[in-house]
Amino acid sequence: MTIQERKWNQNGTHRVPYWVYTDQDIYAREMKQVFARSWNYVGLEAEIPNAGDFKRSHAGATSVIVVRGRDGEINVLKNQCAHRGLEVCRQDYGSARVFQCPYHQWTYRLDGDLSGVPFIKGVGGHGGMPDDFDRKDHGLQKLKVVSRHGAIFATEAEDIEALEDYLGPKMLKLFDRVFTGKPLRIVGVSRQRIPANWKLMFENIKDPYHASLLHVFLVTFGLFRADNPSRTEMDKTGRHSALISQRSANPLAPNAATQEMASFKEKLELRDKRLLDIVKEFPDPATVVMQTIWPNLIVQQQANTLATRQIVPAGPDAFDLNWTFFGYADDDEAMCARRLRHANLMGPAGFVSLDDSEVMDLAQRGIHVDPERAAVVEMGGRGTEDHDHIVTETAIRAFYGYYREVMGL
Amino acid sequence: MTIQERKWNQNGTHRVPYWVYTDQDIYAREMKQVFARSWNYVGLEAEIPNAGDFKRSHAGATSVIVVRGRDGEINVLKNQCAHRGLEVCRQDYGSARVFQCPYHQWTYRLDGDLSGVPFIKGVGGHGGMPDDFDRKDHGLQKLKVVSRHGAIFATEAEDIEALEDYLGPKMLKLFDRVFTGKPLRIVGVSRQRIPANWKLMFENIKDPYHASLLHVFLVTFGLFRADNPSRTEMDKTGRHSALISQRSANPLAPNAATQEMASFKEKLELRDKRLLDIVKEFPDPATVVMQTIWPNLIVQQQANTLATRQIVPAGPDAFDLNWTFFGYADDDEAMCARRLRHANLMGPAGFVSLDDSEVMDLAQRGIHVDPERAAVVEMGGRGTEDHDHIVTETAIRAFYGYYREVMGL
Amino acid sequence: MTIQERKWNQNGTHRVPYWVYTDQDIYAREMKQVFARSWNYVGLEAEIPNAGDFKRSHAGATSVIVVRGRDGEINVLKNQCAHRGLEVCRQDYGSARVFQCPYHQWTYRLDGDLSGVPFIKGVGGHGGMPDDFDRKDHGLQKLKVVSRHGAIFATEAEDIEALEDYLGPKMLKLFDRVFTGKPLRIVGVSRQRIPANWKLMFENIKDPYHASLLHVFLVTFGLFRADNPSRTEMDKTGRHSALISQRSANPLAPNAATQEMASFKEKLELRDKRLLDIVKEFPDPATVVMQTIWPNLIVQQQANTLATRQIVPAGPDAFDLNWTFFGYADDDEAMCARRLRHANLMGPAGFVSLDDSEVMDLAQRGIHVDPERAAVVEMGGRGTEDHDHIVTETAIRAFYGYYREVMGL
Amino acid sequence: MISAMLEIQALYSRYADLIDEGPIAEWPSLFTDDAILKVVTRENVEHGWALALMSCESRAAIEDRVYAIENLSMTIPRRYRHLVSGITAVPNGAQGWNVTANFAVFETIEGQPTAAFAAGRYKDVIVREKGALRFREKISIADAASIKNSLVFPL
Amino acid sequence: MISAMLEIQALYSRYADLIDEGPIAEWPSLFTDDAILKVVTRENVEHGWALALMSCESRAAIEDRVYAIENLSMTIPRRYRHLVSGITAVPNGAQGWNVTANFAVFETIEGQPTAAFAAGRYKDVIVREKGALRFREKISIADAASIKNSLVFPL
Amino acid sequence: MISAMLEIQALYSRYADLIDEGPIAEWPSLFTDDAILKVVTRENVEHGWALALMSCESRAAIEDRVYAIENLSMTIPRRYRHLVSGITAVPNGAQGWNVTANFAVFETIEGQPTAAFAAGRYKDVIVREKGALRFREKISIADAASIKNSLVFPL
Ligand code: FES
Ligand code: FES
Ligand code: FES
Ligand SMILES: [Fe+3]
Ligand SMILES: [Fe+3]
Ligand SMILES: [Fe+3]
Repeated sequence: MTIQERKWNQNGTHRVPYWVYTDQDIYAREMKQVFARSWNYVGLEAEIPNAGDFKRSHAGATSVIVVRGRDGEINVLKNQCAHRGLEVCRQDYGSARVFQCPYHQWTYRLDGDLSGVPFIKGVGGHGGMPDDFDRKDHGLQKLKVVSRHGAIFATEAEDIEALEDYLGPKMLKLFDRVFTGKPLRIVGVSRQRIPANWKLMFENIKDPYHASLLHVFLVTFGLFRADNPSRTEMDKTGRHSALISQRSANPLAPNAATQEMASFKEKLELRDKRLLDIVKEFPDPATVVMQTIWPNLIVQQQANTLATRQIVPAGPDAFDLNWTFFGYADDDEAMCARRLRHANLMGPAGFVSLDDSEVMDLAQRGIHVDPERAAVVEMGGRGTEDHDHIVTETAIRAFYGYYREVMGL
Repeated sequence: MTIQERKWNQNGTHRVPYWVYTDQDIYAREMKQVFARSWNYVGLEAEIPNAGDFKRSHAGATSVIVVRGRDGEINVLKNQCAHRGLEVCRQDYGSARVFQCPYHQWTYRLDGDLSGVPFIKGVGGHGGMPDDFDRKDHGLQKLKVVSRHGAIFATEAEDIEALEDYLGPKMLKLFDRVFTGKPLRIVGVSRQRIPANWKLMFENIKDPYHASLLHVFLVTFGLFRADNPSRTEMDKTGRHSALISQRSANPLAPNAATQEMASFKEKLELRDKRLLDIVKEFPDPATVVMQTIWPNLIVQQQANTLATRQIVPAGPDAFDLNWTFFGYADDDEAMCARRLRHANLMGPAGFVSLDDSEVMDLAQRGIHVDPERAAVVEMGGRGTEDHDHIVTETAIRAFYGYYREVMGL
Repeated sequence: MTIQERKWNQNGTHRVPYWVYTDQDIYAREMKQVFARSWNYVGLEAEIPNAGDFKRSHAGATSVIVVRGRDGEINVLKNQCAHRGLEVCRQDYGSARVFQCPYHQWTYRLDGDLSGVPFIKGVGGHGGMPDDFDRKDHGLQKLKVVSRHGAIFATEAEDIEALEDYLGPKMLKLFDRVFTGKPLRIVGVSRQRIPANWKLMFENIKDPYHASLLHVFLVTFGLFRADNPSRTEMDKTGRHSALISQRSANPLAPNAATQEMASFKEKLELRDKRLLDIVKEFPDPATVVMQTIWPNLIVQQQANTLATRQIVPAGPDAFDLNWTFFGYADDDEAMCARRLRHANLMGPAGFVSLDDSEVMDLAQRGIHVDPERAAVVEMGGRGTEDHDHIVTETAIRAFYGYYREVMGL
Repeated sequence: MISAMLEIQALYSRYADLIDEGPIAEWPSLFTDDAILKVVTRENVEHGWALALMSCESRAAIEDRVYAIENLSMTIPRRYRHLVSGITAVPNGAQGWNVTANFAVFETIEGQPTAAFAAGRYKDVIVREKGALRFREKISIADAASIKNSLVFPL
Repeated sequence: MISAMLEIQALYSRYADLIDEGPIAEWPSLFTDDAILKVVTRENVEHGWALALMSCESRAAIEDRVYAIENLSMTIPRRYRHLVSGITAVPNGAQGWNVTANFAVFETIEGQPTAAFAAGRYKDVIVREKGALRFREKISIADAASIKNSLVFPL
Repeated sequence: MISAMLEIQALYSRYADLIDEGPIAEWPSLFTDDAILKVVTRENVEHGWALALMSCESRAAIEDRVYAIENLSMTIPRRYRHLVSGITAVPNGAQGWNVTANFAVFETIEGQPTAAFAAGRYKDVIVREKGALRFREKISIADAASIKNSLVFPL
């Protein structure tokens, strides 16, 4: 079926047709209309602290180099030699004075400008580049870059609004809650290749409904539960969202709500209690904030584990999830140890997030079982407004509202 | 080339164009016009003897759950949660009181009805499903089911004829020869992923011509040979067929026919003769009956090994072949041991069927060598009538006659 | 994007759009308009010295059998049974009196003629092929074959010019420089699956610009250097080319040119000097000649290592590279040992060619980073004339000039 | 015990070598006359289903299987490569050992790259017979329920 | 030394068996009370980043992890298969050994073929405690930076 | 014999470790001065073709190869991981051993998952020289005819 024949029959987004997760043409359109026109998260400044430090990253599915120039500014460059197209950068992290393509040693400055072309004038009067060849026309392609409090975003869109406006006041405030401007400290990175459509990752985080049911860990220890004081908030476009919740005072008490949670296990107790030795570190009472930022970022604060998760689409049926766990430069030794311990909750083997990678796998498989059907997204109604609770799929509906708009579906 | 441009140039089916084995659009059309409109074999009742027992199976390429309800009836349900699409069933076999989707614990009865939706009324007055949300609209999709003498078939087609009519009198009789209604006993299952188009499996079994030539085992021990008394029969549509043959009285005697069989080895003798210690167990003189039932089943009786083979297409270039070996509940110990021994002939390592999986691999590879050509299917003429011998490809031609019709080719 | 929408915007070929390396439709058109209409190299006669000897090879991406008939003539046959399409040949090398398809034992003479069809007349009066079935119509498909001085070429094109005209006088002369007509001796074969478009292999060999920069081995030991006396030559169509160079008299002296080569390492010295113990064996002063012959052959003479490299496309994103290293039948023992030693420079682990397989991998990856861009191929100008130096990409431009023509792009 | 362990390891090496490098015709000599050989999938084991991919109830039957591999079956040329790890031998009272180990088998089909073919578990019984250690039971349990096309050699 | 080596090898066999064949509930008994268990990727090791995929600072924490695997996590049924090679033990002066080895782990998810899941390096410390050899430190370093979906069991 | 076997196994461990973990510059020290190192494909062996993917006729040549790997070649960063199984040593009369073993090598390219790269057979000669066991001949025979792009390190 061609993309022209694809029709999103319903008004609203309380139904999501399964072909948005499987169709190759939809995927191709997403690359152009979702990722190329948005601010893409590409990394943290703390990953590349010194001039010349670089990381290989992705803006959407596009391989880019994120590098700190000699002036300390961050450059984001497409990882494609201007000569005959090689990936110039072959390492995930490194430090360099220039980027040199191995094939013919064209050399690029850290800002992407082409500085050297061997034999540009020929050898012994022979060969060389044409007289009108101008190195200025042949740099690495540069993306527009902004860093806010240490988090780096880049875009191919020339005319995009400022990041602050892009986030909007509500989301900016939550973003700044974690990215306060204090220097960050990298705890480490985890990477997963998840066999599911990239949008299922966003749905997962925009879906507080599941958290109370799927995650025994969260539920039993009251880290996140349907009866906890909670809010589900969006920016005005609906593309970004945040789930904000507060740990139960008495996590172990069963009540009416827990009766509906098959996953609730009353008697669970840890043998090594340090895993949940949580220290309050933010001024507000929220104990967990999961923020999703269109089109490729999750900012997570759960217990004392802080992380960004970058989504890199890899075809309709897979994406890479790159986690960067971080703390603050002024963390004391106990907090360093605590963040490491709490990291057991997250990542490919996380006590909590392991459940999520498994359900995403099952979702993608199940969607293929009958791709003519549609998801039913009606928990908490059919609207897209903020909710002061988490028994809702409103943030998913809001996400697809904006998605339909930019995708022209 | 688009499917519209695909032309089956010849009248009749003594030529089969190779693009029916390789084209992605043909494959997509097969899913809709072959598999979704037919009775698909999904398993044996003996695999799920008790209420709540289930197996994961496929109708065509569609993942389904085959489950015995509390009432003892068999249900066949699409393996796709009605909420957001997860595969609800994650095990090949099991036993359950309900099916619970792990994501949000929507719970389905064994007949597919949605019985539980956590927080359907919200939590503490918050959230919940819309008032007009009716669980009756959100069950697992149910297929139409029929079980004949312990063999289970399912279909998505509402208006399909009864299985007995679907099989027709000749094929029904042969089917009932093995599935007499006596209780069955599962001997075990074998599974293969064969890198070939699913239709090549049917051709293989509908092709007695090869059996006399490819299989040294069959030939030398006279289990199946061109000069044995044999018949090739079809139902009136041509979609089903059976090869019926009788073991040679004196299997080892070479004669005019064996001279044409390069594979004949006169002196072969087994060191452990129990492998071919065959006991007559059917009233008729046939010693081998291989029945193919459109669109995904082979019923095999060869020596004392009985098995169904289910074909699960996996794209134009591969299919899964799931063997279920069985006997009868009243098999004595010697017969149990015999069936196990004879199973050495069959499956992925079978003395006989190993040759077949290898030639199917070679066929798919060879078809890709020049996909513009066509198979020449003229042994035994160009017609599609029954033959009282096995030096014929008539059953293949008959199969493609019906195939052209339903595929509109 | 459909192939019809693909536009090669520039005149000339100093820009090569990246979609020629990635597009599935372009690949399909190449199979028909590049490979099926050209002389494809399929092997050396020395690989199949005796009657009945065969090798499995490829003409373009088409699996073929190259076999020496009883008369000593070479036949090239499509590896597809005329009956129902199996690959008849399952071995890379072997010796046979006939080819027998395993499925129904149809038997083909070494020239491809169908000699045997079991049960062609039926068995005991039953079955058999129709009366008008003529074995003459059902041989293996034969390609047109020519062998020049021991190198075998084949084509599906009926009306193609003679190989000598196809090569043209300049290329023929260089071809005959190595293939003098002296009997050859096989040293061995190496095979690589390279994850890059097949055209990148040709570009690599048609690109002397990189050799001076990428290959430290070549540069430091003066085996190939921008300041060596060199020529870049094409036939009149531009489809074939050769790079001809002469080793530096004093390889280790740094000079103006080496200053531009980041890869130059002045002090490098081998511990086992036999690796570069080169003996002059051709009458001309050239020490290296790398010839590319459209559409799938590289003939290499570098030091005392002689090899053909056959390119077998495997989709837009990969190709197999099959190296056949050879010498002459009259090589003495020292020369045999020397060729083996020099072979360390080449192949999947070659001191030189290892760099090339790595850059081709990087090129294909990088091309996918932004497939809307184009390669900039301007070293040595924008024309396609011969050059008496190697600071040029002229041979690449010439190649794409012919490519645009035959591809209609 | 130490030298017995080395001897047992040597038997496993020879078992693999005779499949991978040949001559496979000598491979049955590693079994006792009354040996049982089964190649099964875990799926069948877990369900208590007796079905085997290969099942031999005597060395004679093992010889038949080897004869068929070499002479009767039509197979695309290929080679297996066994890796065995964690050999653990427990004396079984009957002057033999119950031995377990993990295995992985790689397959290389002519003209194709090497690929992981199967992994699983050996559950064997070894005895000393006529001066040499031999398998009285060799049960190879493949972890996956499905075989990649054909199982040509034993695991 | 020879018998110590065999004993160390046996510990590695048992480590793998209890993960691959179970019961995994017994697996924590192979560790000392104060044992450290880490499953990490080489990427983090090379950057000096402390992050682990699994990190336990005591046998109690290892028991918690095993309990979660068996009781708390929602996972698609699967099985790991460990192969260990090149076990090298160097006495460390503290009545124990620093032990290194290479490992490969194959994964078989129900309904899917066996596939290579991870390969990497063990860097361990083994001591004798209460009569048996146990891990005081078990550091499994995966070569790849990325995990194929989920890491359900330890490497 | 038992301690010799352990010593031989240790040589194989060290061979793999110096490739997989480094420093590879020390790897040539495992060879005698006159050592022969060849990495070949079975296809060439079976045809009697002498061609090797890597061929060194002396330790000096091995050092050249290692130097090139570390300093001269342009390669995408990667790591190999060796697993060796079934080491079998037969004394060869010349105060050494003919040793065979099966190997599998996994490759992890930076930014990519771990994948099976090669499997095959070692056919080696080991001697004692200057107090240590060393390879006089190291022949690594890959089962597959084709290499996945590049062969950067020895097998
Ligand atoms: S491709 Fe990068 S320098 Fe030529
Ligand atoms: S997806 Fe199944 S319950 Fe939500
Ligand atoms: S397919 Fe080749 S003989 Fe029938
Ligand atoms: Fe979750
Ligand atoms: Fe057959
Ligand atoms: Fe080169």
